[in-house]
Amino acid sequence: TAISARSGGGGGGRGHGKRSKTRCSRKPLHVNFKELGWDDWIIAPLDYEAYHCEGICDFPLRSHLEPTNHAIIQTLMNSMDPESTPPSCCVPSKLSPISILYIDSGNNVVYKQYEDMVVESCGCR
Amino acid sequence: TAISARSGGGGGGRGHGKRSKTRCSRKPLHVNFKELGWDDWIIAPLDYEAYHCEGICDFPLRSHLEPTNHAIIQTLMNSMDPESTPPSCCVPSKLSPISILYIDSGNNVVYKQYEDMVVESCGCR
Amino acid sequence: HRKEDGESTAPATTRRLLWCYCHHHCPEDSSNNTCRTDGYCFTMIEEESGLPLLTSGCLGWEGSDFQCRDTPKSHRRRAIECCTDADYCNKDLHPTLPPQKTQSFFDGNVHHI
Repeated sequence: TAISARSGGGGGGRGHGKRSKTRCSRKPLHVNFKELGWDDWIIAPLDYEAYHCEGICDFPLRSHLEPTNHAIIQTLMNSMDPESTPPSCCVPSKLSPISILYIDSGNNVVYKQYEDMVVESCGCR
Repeated sequence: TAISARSGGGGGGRGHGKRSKTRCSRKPLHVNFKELGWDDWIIAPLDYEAYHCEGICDFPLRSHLEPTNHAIIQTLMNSMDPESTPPSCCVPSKLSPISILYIDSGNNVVYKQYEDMVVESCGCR
Repeated sequence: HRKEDGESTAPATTRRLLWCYCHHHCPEDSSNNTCRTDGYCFTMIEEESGLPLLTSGCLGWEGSDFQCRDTPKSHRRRAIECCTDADYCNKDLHPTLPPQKTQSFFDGNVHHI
Protein backbone atom coordinates (compact mmCIF):
# COMPACT_ATOMS: atom_id res chain seq x y z
CA THR A 1 0.00 0.00 0.00
CA ALA A 2 1.44 3.38 -0.98
CA ILE A 3 0.57 6.44 1.07
CA SER A 4 1.84 9.81 -0.04
CA ALA A 5 1.64 13.32 1.40
CA ARG A 6 2.90 16.69 0.22
CA SER A 7 3.45 19.77 2.35
CA GLY A 8 3.86 23.34 1.01
CA GLY A 9 6.99 25.24 2.16
CA GLY A 10 5.91 28.26 4.23
CA GLY A 11 9.18 30.18 4.18
CA GLY A 12 12.45 30.59 2.22
CA GLY A 13 15.22 28.02 2.04
CA ARG A 14 15.29 27.69 5.83
CA GLY A 15 16.94 24.93 7.66
CA HIS A 16 20.30 25.14 5.93
CA GLY A 17 21.78 25.96 9.34
CA LYS A 18 19.64 23.19 10.80
CA ARG A 19 20.92 20.62 8.32
CA SER A 20 24.49 21.32 9.42
CA LYS A 21 23.46 19.94 12.85
CA THR A 22 23.60 16.14 12.98
CA ARG A 23 20.53 14.04 13.55
CA CYS A 24 19.73 12.38 16.85
CA SER A 25 22.42 9.82 17.58
CA ARG A 26 24.63 8.42 20.32
CA LYS A 27 27.80 10.39 21.03
CA PRO A 28 30.75 9.77 23.36
CA LEU A 29 30.64 10.96 27.01
CA HIS A 30 33.63 9.77 29.00
CA VAL A 31 32.92 10.02 32.71
CA ASN A 32 35.95 10.27 35.00
CA PHE A 33 34.97 9.83 38.65
CA LYS A 34 38.32 11.30 39.76
CA GLU A 35 37.59 14.48 37.78
CA LEU A 36 34.14 14.56 39.38
CA GLY A 37 35.96 14.46 42.73
CA TRP A 38 34.57 11.07 43.69
CA ASP A 39 37.80 9.14 44.11
CA ASP A 40 37.34 9.57 47.85
CA TRP A 41 34.46 7.09 47.84
CA ILE A 42 34.60 5.21 44.52
CA ILE A 43 37.28 2.49 44.36
CA ALA A 44 36.57 1.13 40.86
CA PRO A 45 36.08 1.79 38.06
CA LEU A 46 37.51 5.33 38.20
CA ASP A 47 36.12 6.11 34.76
CA TYR A 48 33.72 4.65 32.21
CA GLU A 49 32.12 5.44 28.83
CA ALA A 50 28.54 6.62 29.44
CA TYR A 51 27.78 8.05 25.97
CA HIS A 52 25.00 10.64 25.58
CA CYS A 53 22.33 11.48 23.02
CA GLU A 54 22.45 14.59 20.91
CA GLY A 55 21.11 15.88 17.59
CA ILE A 56 17.95 17.04 15.97
CA CYS A 57 14.65 15.17 15.81
CA ASP A 58 13.09 16.24 12.53
CA PHE A 59 10.39 14.92 10.21
CA PRO A 60 10.04 12.10 9.48
CA LEU A 61 11.21 10.41 12.70
CA ARG A 62 12.97 7.23 11.53
CA SER A 63 12.06 3.85 12.96
CA HIS A 64 15.39 3.35 14.74
CA LEU A 65 14.55 6.44 16.85
CA GLU A 66 11.48 4.55 18.14
CA PRO A 67 9.30 7.69 18.32
CA THR A 68 6.09 7.69 20.35
CA ASN A 69 2.87 8.88 18.73
CA HIS A 70 3.20 12.04 20.84
CA ALA A 71 6.70 12.70 19.52
CA ILE A 72 5.43 12.30 15.95
CA ILE A 73 2.50 14.68 16.56
CA GLN A 74 4.80 17.20 18.28
CA THR A 75 7.25 17.00 15.35
CA LEU A 76 4.41 17.74 12.91
CA MET A 77 3.21 20.66 15.04
CA ASN A 78 6.79 21.96 15.11
CA SER A 79 6.91 21.70 11.32
CA MET A 80 3.75 23.81 11.12
CA ASP A 81 4.91 26.46 13.58
CA PRO A 82 8.45 26.09 14.98
CA GLU A 83 7.98 29.15 17.19
CA SER A 84 5.05 27.80 19.15
CA THR A 85 6.02 24.15 19.50
CA PRO A 86 9.53 22.86 20.21
CA PRO A 87 10.74 19.73 18.39
CA SER A 88 10.83 16.41 20.22
CA CYS A 89 14.06 15.73 22.08
CA CYS A 90 16.90 13.26 21.47
CA VAL A 91 17.26 11.19 24.64
CA PRO A 92 18.40 7.71 25.67
CA SER A 93 15.85 5.06 24.68
CA LYS A 94 17.84 2.09 26.00
CA LEU A 95 20.32 2.08 28.92
CA SER A 96 22.46 -0.53 30.64
CA PRO A 97 23.94 -0.81 34.14
CA ILE A 98 27.48 -0.80 35.48
CA SER A 99 28.74 -2.12 38.82
CA ILE A 100 30.76 0.10 41.14
CA LEU A 101 33.00 -0.85 44.08
CA TYR A 102 32.85 1.89 46.67
CA ILE A 103 33.20 2.76 50.35
CA ASP A 104 29.87 3.64 51.98
CA SER A 105 29.29 6.06 54.83
CA GLY A 106 29.66 3.22 57.31
CA ASN A 107 33.18 2.62 55.90
CA ASN A 108 32.07 -0.69 54.37
CA VAL A 109 33.31 -1.73 50.96
CA VAL A 110 30.22 -2.27 48.81
CA TYR A 111 29.88 -3.68 45.27
CA LYS A 112 26.61 -2.40 43.81
CA GLN A 113 24.99 -2.47 40.35
CA TYR A 114 23.79 0.97 39.30
CA GLU A 115 21.00 0.80 36.74
CA ASP A 116 20.76 2.98 33.59
CA MET A 117 24.34 4.24 33.56
CA VAL A 118 25.33 3.62 29.90
CA VAL A 119 23.39 4.73 26.80
CA GLU A 120 22.78 1.81 24.42
CA SER A 121 20.54 3.68 21.97
CA CYS A 122 18.91 7.07 21.47
CA GLY A 123 15.41 8.05 20.44
CA CYS A 124 13.12 11.04 19.90
CA ARG A 125 10.56 11.65 22.61
CA THR B 1 21.35 11.43 58.69
CA ALA B 2 22.65 14.48 56.87
CA ILE B 3 24.89 14.35 53.87
CA SER B 4 26.53 17.47 52.57
CA ALA B 5 28.61 18.46 49.54
CA ARG B 6 30.03 21.81 48.43
CA SER B 7 31.09 22.91 45.01
CA GLY B 8 33.46 25.78 44.13
CA GLY B 9 32.42 28.32 41.53
CA GLY B 10 34.73 28.47 38.55
CA GLY B 11 33.24 31.56 36.92
CA GLY B 12 31.30 34.72 37.75
CA GLY B 13 27.57 34.87 38.38
CA ARG B 14 26.63 33.26 35.07
CA GLY B 15 23.34 31.76 34.24
CA HIS B 16 21.08 34.74 34.92
CA GLY B 17 19.29 33.99 31.68
CA LYS B 18 18.96 30.40 32.81
CA ARG B 19 16.89 31.25 35.85
CA SER B 20 14.44 33.24 33.76
CA LYS B 21 13.73 29.98 31.86
CA THR B 22 11.30 27.71 33.72
CA ARG B 23 12.27 24.30 34.92
CA CYS B 24 11.15 21.10 33.25
CA SER B 25 7.36 20.86 33.44
CA ARG B 26 4.25 20.01 31.43
CA LYS B 27 2.93 22.76 29.18
CA PRO B 28 -0.17 23.03 26.98
CA LEU B 29 -0.08 21.81 23.36
CA HIS B 30 -3.49 21.96 21.71
CA VAL B 31 -3.57 19.74 18.62
CA ASN B 32 -6.17 20.63 15.97
CA PHE B 33 -6.47 17.86 13.38
CA LYS B 34 -8.33 20.27 11.05
CA GLU B 35 -5.36 22.69 11.14
CA LEU B 36 -3.07 19.72 10.46
CA GLY B 37 -5.25 19.10 7.39
CA TRP B 38 -6.46 15.72 8.65
CA ASP B 39 -10.18 16.42 8.68
CA ASP B 40 -10.38 14.50 5.41
CA TRP B 41 -9.78 11.21 7.25
CA ILE B 42 -10.33 11.94 10.97
CA ILE B 43 -14.02 12.15 11.99
CA ALA B 44 -13.59 12.71 15.73
CA PRO B 45 -12.22 14.21 17.83
CA LEU B 46 -11.12 17.11 15.59
CA ASP B 47 -8.86 18.43 18.32
CA TYR B 48 -7.42 17.37 21.67
CA GLU B 49 -5.01 18.56 24.40
CA ALA B 50 -1.70 16.68 23.98
CA TYR B 51 0.49 18.83 26.30
CA HIS B 52 4.27 18.84 25.85
CA CYS B 53 7.34 18.97 28.06
CA GLU B 54 9.61 21.97 28.18
CA GLY B 55 12.11 23.63 30.53
CA ILE B 56 15.56 23.18 31.93
CA CYS B 57 16.88 20.11 33.69
CA ASP B 58 19.39 21.42 36.20
CA PHE B 59 21.02 20.15 39.39
CA PRO B 60 19.65 18.60 41.50
CA LEU B 61 17.10 16.69 39.45
CA ARG B 62 14.06 16.50 41.71
CA SER B 63 12.31 13.20 42.43
CA HIS B 64 9.14 14.12 40.50
CA LEU B 65 11.29 14.30 37.33
CA GLU B 66 12.20 10.64 37.85
CA PRO B 67 15.76 11.05 36.53
CA THR B 68 17.77 8.01 35.49
CA ASN B 69 21.27 7.61 36.91
CA HIS B 70 22.58 8.55 33.45
CA ALA B 71 20.58 11.80 33.46
CA ILE B 72 22.03 12.61 36.89
CA ILE B 73 25.60 11.87 35.79
CA GLN B 74 25.09 13.91 32.58
CA THR B 75 23.70 16.81 34.63
CA LEU B 76 26.77 16.74 36.90
CA MET B 77 29.10 16.60 33.86
CA ASN B 78 27.20 19.58 32.42
CA SER B 79 27.69 21.40 35.74
CA MET B 80 31.42 20.88 35.41
CA ASP B 81 31.71 21.90 31.78
CA PRO B 82 28.52 23.16 30.09
CA GLU B 83 30.33 23.56 26.78
CA SER B 84 31.35 19.94 26.41
CA THR B 85 28.29 18.15 27.78
CA PRO B 86 24.68 19.19 27.11
CA PRO B 87 22.16 19.03 29.98
CA SER B 88 19.68 16.19 30.15
CA CYS B 89 16.43 16.83 28.29
CA CYS B 90 12.86 17.45 29.49
CA VAL B 91 10.66 14.81 27.86
CA PRO B 92 7.43 12.95 28.57
CA SER B 93 7.91 10.32 31.29
CA LYS B 94 4.28 9.13 31.31
CA LEU B 95 1.81 9.16 28.38
CA SER B 96 -1.79 8.10 27.89
CA PRO B 97 -3.83 7.05 24.83
CA ILE B 98 -6.79 8.61 23.03
CA SER B 99 -9.30 6.93 20.70
CA ILE B 100 -9.95 8.28 17.21
CA LEU B 101 -12.85 7.66 14.80
CA TYR B 102 -11.59 7.81 11.24
CA ILE B 103 -12.11 6.61 7.69
CA ASP B 104 -9.42 4.15 6.56
CA SER B 105 -8.02 3.73 3.08
CA GLY B 106 -10.71 1.12 2.34
CA ASN B 107 -13.38 3.72 3.15
CA ASN B 108 -14.34 1.89 6.35
CA VAL B 109 -15.16 3.82 9.50
CA VAL B 110 -12.75 2.67 12.19
CA TYR B 111 -12.58 3.45 15.93
CA LYS B 112 -9.02 2.88 17.15
CA GLN B 113 -7.05 3.59 20.36
CA TYR B 114 -3.76 5.36 19.66
CA GLU B 115 -1.17 4.82 22.40
CA ASP B 116 1.05 7.55 23.93
CA MET B 117 -0.87 10.57 22.62
CA VAL B 118 -1.21 12.69 25.80
CA VAL B 119 1.57 13.72 28.20
CA GLU B 120 0.72 12.85 31.80
CA SER B 121 4.07 13.83 33.32
CA CYS B 122 7.50 15.06 32.30
CA GLY B 123 10.97 13.98 33.37
CA CYS B 124 14.67 14.61 32.72
CA ARG B 125 16.45 11.97 30.67
CA HIS C 1 29.41 11.53 54.48
CA ARG C 2 26.30 9.48 53.73
CA LYS C 3 24.78 7.13 56.29
CA GLU C 4 23.63 4.07 54.25
CA ASP C 5 22.37 1.60 56.91
CA GLY C 6 22.00 -1.36 54.59
CA GLU C 7 19.82 0.73 52.32
CA SER C 8 21.69 -0.39 49.25
CA THR C 9 20.09 -3.83 49.58
CA ALA C 10 16.62 -2.76 50.84
CA PRO C 11 14.15 -3.57 48.00
CA ALA C 12 12.44 -0.47 46.57
CA THR C 13 8.98 -1.57 47.75
CA THR C 14 9.86 -1.48 51.48
CA ARG C 15 11.36 2.01 51.42
CA ARG C 16 9.21 4.39 53.44
CA LEU C 17 8.00 7.60 51.81
CA LEU C 18 9.38 10.79 53.30
CA TRP C 19 7.71 14.21 53.43
CA CYS C 20 10.00 17.12 52.65
CA TYR C 21 9.76 20.87 52.71
CA CYS C 22 9.84 22.19 49.15
CA HIS C 23 10.76 25.63 47.88
CA HIS C 24 11.40 26.57 44.23
CA HIS C 25 10.34 24.09 41.57
CA CYS C 26 8.01 21.91 43.57
CA PRO C 27 6.01 19.22 41.76
CA GLU C 28 2.93 20.55 39.95
CA ASP C 29 0.59 18.62 42.27
CA SER C 30 2.34 19.65 45.50
CA SER C 31 0.42 21.55 48.17
CA ASN C 32 1.66 24.12 50.69
CA ASN C 33 5.33 23.69 49.80
CA THR C 34 5.68 20.01 50.50
CA CYS C 35 6.68 16.99 48.42
CA ARG C 36 7.11 13.29 49.01
CA THR C 37 9.88 10.93 48.00
CA ASP C 38 11.27 7.42 48.41
CA GLY C 39 14.73 8.99 48.78
CA TYR C 40 16.05 12.12 50.47
CA CYS C 41 15.00 15.65 51.36
CA PHE C 42 17.54 18.27 50.33
CA THR C 43 18.39 21.92 50.80
CA MET C 44 20.78 23.65 48.44
CA ILE C 45 22.35 27.07 48.34
CA GLU C 46 23.80 28.28 45.06
CA GLU C 47 25.09 31.53 43.68
CA GLU C 48 22.75 32.99 41.10
CA SER C 49 23.92 36.26 39.45
CA GLY C 50 26.05 36.97 42.46
CA LEU C 51 23.24 36.39 44.96
CA PRO C 52 22.70 33.32 47.18
CA LEU C 53 19.60 31.32 46.16
CA LEU C 54 18.15 28.74 48.55
CA THR C 55 16.12 25.84 47.13
CA SER C 56 14.82 22.71 48.76
CA GLY C 57 12.74 19.70 47.92
CA CYS C 58 12.75 15.96 47.21
CA LEU C 59 15.40 13.74 45.62
CA GLY C 60 14.54 10.24 44.51
CA TRP C 61 16.32 7.21 45.89
CA GLU C 62 17.71 6.43 42.46
CA GLY C 63 20.85 8.50 41.99
CA SER C 64 20.96 10.02 45.47
CA ASP C 65 24.45 8.51 45.88
CA PHE C 66 25.53 10.94 43.16
CA GLN C 67 23.28 13.96 43.73
CA CYS C 68 23.84 14.18 47.48
CA ARG C 69 27.61 14.07 46.94
CA ASP C 70 27.44 16.50 44.02
CA THR C 71 30.80 17.38 42.42
CA PRO C 72 33.20 19.91 43.92
CA LYS C 73 34.11 20.93 40.36
CA SER C 74 30.81 22.57 39.39
CA HIS C 75 31.31 25.83 37.51
CA ARG C 76 28.73 27.43 39.83
CA ARG C 77 29.25 27.92 43.55
CA ARG C 78 26.78 25.73 45.39
CA ALA C 79 26.39 23.43 48.38
CA ILE C 80 23.77 20.71 48.86
CA GLU C 81 22.79 18.83 52.00
CA CYS C 82 20.51 15.77 52.08
CA CYS C 83 18.72 14.07 54.96
CA THR C 84 16.38 11.19 55.48
CA ASP C 85 15.92 10.72 59.19
CA ALA C 86 12.57 12.46 59.66
CA ASP C 87 9.79 14.15 57.72
CA TYR C 88 10.71 17.74 56.81
CA CYS C 89 14.28 17.15 58.06
CA ASN C 90 15.54 19.55 55.36
CA LYS C 91 14.11 22.46 57.33
CA ASP C 92 17.06 22.04 59.69
CA LEU C 93 19.68 21.95 56.95
CA HIS C 94 21.66 25.17 56.46
CA PRO C 95 24.31 24.66 53.77
CA THR C 96 26.76 27.51 53.21
CA LEU C 97 28.34 28.59 49.95
CA PRO C 98 31.94 27.37 49.48
CA PRO C 99 34.59 30.11 49.35
CA GLN C 100 34.90 31.88 46.01
CA LYS C 101 37.77 30.39 43.97
CA THR C 102 40.33 33.22 43.95
CA GLN C 103 41.86 33.86 40.48
CA SER C 104 45.54 32.84 40.76
CA PHE C 105 47.53 36.11 41.20
CA PHE C 106 50.53 34.85 39.37
CA ASP C 107 49.68 33.98 35.83
CA GLY C 108 53.12 32.57 35.21
CA ASN C 109 55.01 35.74 34.29
CA VAL C 110 56.00 37.43 37.55
CA HIS C 111 57.46 40.90 37.02
CA HIS C 112 60.26 41.93 39.39
CA ILE C 113 60.51 45.66 39.85
